[in-house]
Amino acid sequence: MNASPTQTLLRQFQTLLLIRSCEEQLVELNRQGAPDTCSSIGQEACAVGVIDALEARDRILTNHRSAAHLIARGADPKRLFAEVLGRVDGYCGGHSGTLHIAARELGVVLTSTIVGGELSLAPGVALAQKMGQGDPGAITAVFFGDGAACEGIFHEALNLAAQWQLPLLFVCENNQWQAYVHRLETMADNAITAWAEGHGIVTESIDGNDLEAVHAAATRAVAAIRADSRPRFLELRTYRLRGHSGQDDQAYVDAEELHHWQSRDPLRRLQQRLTEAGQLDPNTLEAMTREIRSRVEEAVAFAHASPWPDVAALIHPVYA
Amino acid sequence: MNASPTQTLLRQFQTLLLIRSCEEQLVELNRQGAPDTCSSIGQEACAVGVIDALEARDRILTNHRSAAHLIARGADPKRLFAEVLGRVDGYCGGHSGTLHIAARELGVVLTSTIVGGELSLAPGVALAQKMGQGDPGAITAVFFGDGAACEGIFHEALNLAAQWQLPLLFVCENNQWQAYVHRLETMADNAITAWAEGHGIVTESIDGNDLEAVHAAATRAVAAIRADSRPRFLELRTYRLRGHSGQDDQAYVDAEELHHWQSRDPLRRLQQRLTEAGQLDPNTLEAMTREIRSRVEEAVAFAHASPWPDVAALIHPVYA
Amino acid sequence: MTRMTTEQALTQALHEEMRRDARVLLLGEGAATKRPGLAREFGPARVRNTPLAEAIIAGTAVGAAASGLRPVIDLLFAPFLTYAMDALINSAGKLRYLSGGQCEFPLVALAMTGSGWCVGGQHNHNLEAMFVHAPGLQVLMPSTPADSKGLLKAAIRERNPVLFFIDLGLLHQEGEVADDPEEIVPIGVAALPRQGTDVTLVGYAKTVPVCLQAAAELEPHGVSAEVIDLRSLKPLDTACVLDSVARTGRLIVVHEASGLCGIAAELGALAASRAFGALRAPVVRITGPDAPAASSWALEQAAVPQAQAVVDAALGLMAEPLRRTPVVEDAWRAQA
Amino acid sequence: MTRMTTEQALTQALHEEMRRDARVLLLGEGAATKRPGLAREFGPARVRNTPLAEAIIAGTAVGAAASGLRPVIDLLFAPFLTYAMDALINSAGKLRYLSGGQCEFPLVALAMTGSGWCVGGQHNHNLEAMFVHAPGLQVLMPSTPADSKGLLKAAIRERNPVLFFIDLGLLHQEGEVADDPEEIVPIGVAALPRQGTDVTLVGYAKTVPVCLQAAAELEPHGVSAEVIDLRSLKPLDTACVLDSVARTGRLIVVHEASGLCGIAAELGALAASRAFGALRAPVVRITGPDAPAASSWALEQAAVPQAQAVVDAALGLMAEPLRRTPVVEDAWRAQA
Ligand SMILES: Cc1ncc(C[n+]2csc(CCOP(=O)(O)OP(=O)(O)O)c2C)c(N)n1
Ligand SMILES: Cc1ncc(C[n+]2csc(CCOP(=O)(O)OP(=O)(O)O)c2C)c(N)n1
Ligand SMILES: [Mg+2]
Ligand SMILES: [Mg+2]
Repeated sequence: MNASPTQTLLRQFQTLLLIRSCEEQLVELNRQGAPDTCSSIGQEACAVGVIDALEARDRILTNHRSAAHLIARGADPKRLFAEVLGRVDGYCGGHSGTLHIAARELGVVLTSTIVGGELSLAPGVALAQKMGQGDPGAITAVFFGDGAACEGIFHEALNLAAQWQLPLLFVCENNQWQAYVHRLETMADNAITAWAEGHGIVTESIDGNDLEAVHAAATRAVAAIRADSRPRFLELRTYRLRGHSGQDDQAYVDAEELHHWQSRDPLRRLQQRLTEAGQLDPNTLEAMTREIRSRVEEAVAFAHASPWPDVAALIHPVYA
Repeated sequence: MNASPTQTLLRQFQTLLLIRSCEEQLVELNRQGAPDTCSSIGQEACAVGVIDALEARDRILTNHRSAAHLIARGADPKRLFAEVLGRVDGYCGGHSGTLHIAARELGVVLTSTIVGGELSLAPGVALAQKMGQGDPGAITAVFFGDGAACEGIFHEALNLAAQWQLPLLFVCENNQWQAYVHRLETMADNAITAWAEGHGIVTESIDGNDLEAVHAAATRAVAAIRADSRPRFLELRTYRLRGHSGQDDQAYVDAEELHHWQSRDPLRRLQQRLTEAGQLDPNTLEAMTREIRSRVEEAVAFAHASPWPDVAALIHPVYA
Repeated sequence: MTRMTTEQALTQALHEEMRRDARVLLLGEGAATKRPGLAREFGPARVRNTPLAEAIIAGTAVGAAASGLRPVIDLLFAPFLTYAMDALINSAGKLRYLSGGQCEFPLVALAMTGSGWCVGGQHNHNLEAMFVHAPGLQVLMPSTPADSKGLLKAAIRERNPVLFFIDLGLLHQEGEVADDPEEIVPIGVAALPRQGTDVTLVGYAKTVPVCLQAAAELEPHGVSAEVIDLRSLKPLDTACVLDSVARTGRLIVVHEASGLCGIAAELGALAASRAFGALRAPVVRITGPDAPAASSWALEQAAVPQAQAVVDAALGLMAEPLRRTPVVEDAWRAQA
Repeated sequence: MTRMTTEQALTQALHEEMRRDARVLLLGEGAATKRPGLAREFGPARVRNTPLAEAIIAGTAVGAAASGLRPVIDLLFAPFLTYAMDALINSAGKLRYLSGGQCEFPLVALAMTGSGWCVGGQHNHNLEAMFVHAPGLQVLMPSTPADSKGLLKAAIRERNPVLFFIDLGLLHQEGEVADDPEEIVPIGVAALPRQGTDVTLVGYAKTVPVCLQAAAELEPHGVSAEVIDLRSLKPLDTACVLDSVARTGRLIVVHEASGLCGIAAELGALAASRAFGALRAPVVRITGPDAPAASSWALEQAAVPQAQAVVDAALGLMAEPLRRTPVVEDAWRAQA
């Protein structure tokens, strides 16, 4: 399946739209009483740019802010929504809810909502690959935030990956916020890459709101890892355009900073780029939007219709 | 009390000798059945060089390999030995044994034998100083090993100290070993300072077997911390000339490496330096050695004579 | 008395104690952002946002506490305590003893726990028993706004490390709270919100209202239930429980945490040991399942002990011929 | 059968299982240095020295276990587990359930625990009950070389995460060990090293010999004691304990860990609940004190339950008029 660059970009744009639309819907569902979610509105280009640089054989770990990663990897919004709503048709049968969704069928193998948990698990997944489990040449990508980089486990994971030469791509979505704390209250400005480089790991710091730049950097990093089985590190500079979760009103956010980043919304940027290049006309856009809207509505209906888990699921499946 | 440089150096040499002698005695006691100890034979210049750069108002944290730090700070070998032997006259009434000896009267305020534990506690001690507890202008020094630098808490402690501008001196005694693992199996060669520098902390890497160099660097660092209340970092390159603890036969140690470092023994180096400069003659040395020997013998006798703690101490003092 | 939520009562306690004692400071991820009133009144040195790093937050509190400050740390959700275990268990709990009493650790660690928000097992895990099992700590877990305020104030004045668990299911419930800033609730003393003669129902945090409801429902059945609110899990008010069991002869312990080696196990064994002669029926534990907490609302609800299970158990104990085993043990089984 | 120490039996188990299954690997601080035989036979990819970082050792094991490997990690001393709690409790114990069963975690975490080396409370802390309380884990703690080998082999073959505690006080004790590499000891089944009719003595690890000695000393008093070696703390062989108590009517549980919310609490409550009708005397717990372990040999010894305390308690239970409270509760008090 050889897609042209334009086709690829249009498909990626569509995925960005789908993610945005799903996340907005999840926020709306939360307003109506569904469980809270951590949306990655504003960060969609990170998810799509990196995940599109991976192959089916590769493995992914993510965290509390996973919807974008899951959808970028092809997750079905129906099952995603059902999971958020705690229903049996969710990816995890309603056990996870929004915070720890894994979908092994998509290669999203482990998700931890303990900040840094994903970093603790990722080297082991990559070690298994290196030791012959899974498909040959496969690598692991782990998504985490700038906040996670403050946890000690970040240091331990980097060191192990570097020392053991693990095929592991660290993807730090630096969205400037760690829940209710601005990251500059917790670290020096260029700290994240400095920390990774202290482990001798090759890093790149990329504009995370530029899908093409992210995709190019991720493609380079993935190729490099496959070539020498050593970890690489991507810092994706982006911004959490909404609150930390559901109904957070962002009262504590500097309006100017927010405004600055709103003007750099990755969706609008790609849309403009495609429009200016004559690759996206209003009709196509409208058709896309309509289709996505109907997928999202379908997902909501599906999730609401999906049954609650049976109470027997209270103690299953704890053990294998 | 203005000591001349020579007097100071002679006193420091004497302290090195006392530490060495105490530690050798502790190894011998262990051979006879007393509890195991982690000696810092070969690392004495680190302890003396740094601690002599501190003042009485400053605070110290240390770890499982604490005897040198305690003695350098003026600990009484009698009470030290009593503690190792688990007797009531020990610094901690026999509760600690060798692994967690604190001596607040000496400013050695907290000792953890959980590797990295000392690093977790040190920023709080420095924070209290910064917030007006204790004597004005006081700083905290925390001693830890190259192994501790692999623990995640190292990263967290550095980051907090840097961000909160804590008056904290990190002293990493890089003795090349982490119990039974050579440090180069766990980290890149220059990793430790690179990690600290990643936090924007000014570091120096010093020959830890050169007492004068250590003392000079520590003096610089302490002055700098007092001046701007920001952390500093010293890596002291040294070597654990004996096994990790008591009866470890070092079978796993590379003989050439060991030999190389034996030839750089900090005691012999300082002795040679003093002798060559005409500041130490054989008679003085012999008198010193004799005096130290008798202090150590006295300590052994004292410790053996000290009573075992009463069984009531089993649950006291757990709570204040 | 003023009517307020638990959340407000806790904030008020912090305000009052920080006013009272300049050594008290508050640290946590978003501590300053989330309590702007405190940040405004006491400034950035005493109300600090921290980096996202629980181990150093806790370690720093321990070090600061040993050095003359009185830190309160907000560790958010109880499962995040797993990152802070060394500082809390190995340092705060042990170093006073191991140093022969050279230091003390007046610190308070706050953590939210329990069901109510459908957040699943990595946010919802009642692990208070682990800290009860560990030496050298104190563990509090109140059920009312008044006790939340009074106990937090007591904890901040304590000379020993305190783990303070906040049941998030109760966070927004209202109650009358004392206004007098000198009124505290002593640590180690259980409350007896209802007296009775036939059966002792012991709960803490969200199972206290459950026990009270069960007691009310038992009344028409002619069963007089006494309800004990432990409030303080360590030190545990064993005298209060033993005294009650001596009078009622029947003990049902109810908590949301899982049963194995939990507080109900402790009290069950205590009764079997120290009140054996008084026991007229088997001890019953009604606890959460031995499983992670599911996020799904349906499962989260099912995991919480309900009054009906307590009522059934109590009726079973009353009806049962002396010394037979009870029918109901696990809340979720009873409800299944 | 071959005579060997627990240490040797464990190493043999590792050898056999690594030979049997190429997915088994051993990680730890000095794992390769300290087990050169394994390192030689299986090479550096499968026997790995790690950086000094327990959290990533445990996390890596969890990630690797979810990805087709079967890691065994050596975390040295039990208190160091406090650094590995997130990986063990929040990941290994919960993520199978939270993912709706998408993964499993066949891993074994080894840790030494208990008194015997005068190392003090930051090396000597019996915290196995914390992992029993946590969901999704299995917890083993054998008392003999044979069980050490057989249970470690079973643990390595398990599909679920296992915490394997090694009582360092027993490390160099010898016993007969099965040669057949296919012989395992099943997880979840207690051993009954001595049968009796009057009183059930339950122990694990170093208190099993204590119970056996007490049983022998009780014989001349005309008291027939049954001894249960739990071996497996989770799953706990409750059937074995209940069956025994149903026959003897008396239960004494002995362990070195502190009592509050420990295994003895669990079994005491279990008996008071499920064997109440059979109990002829109060349940007795003889445990270590609720305090950190002191290093001093004198105190370390005093903290360990001794046979004499068990004997006294058993005689007390026999003599005591039915349903009265016992005299002896804490080993160290009995010995004080
Ligand atoms: C160990 C731990 N501490 C705190 C939290 C609460 N929490 C959830 S997300 C979050 C912020 C994480 O920041 P970052 O890593 O930058 O990721 P982001 O949310 O910005 O995507 C916090 C503090 C948690 N889930 N786990
Ligand atoms: C958390 C923890 N892990 C492991 C140990 C066991 N241990 C004690 S000292 C030591 C080596 C420490 O190496 P380093 O930090 O370099 O200090 P050194 O012993 O070389 O002085 C180890 C692994 C421990 N005490 N604590
Ligand atoms: Mg962030
Ligand atoms: Mg070292």
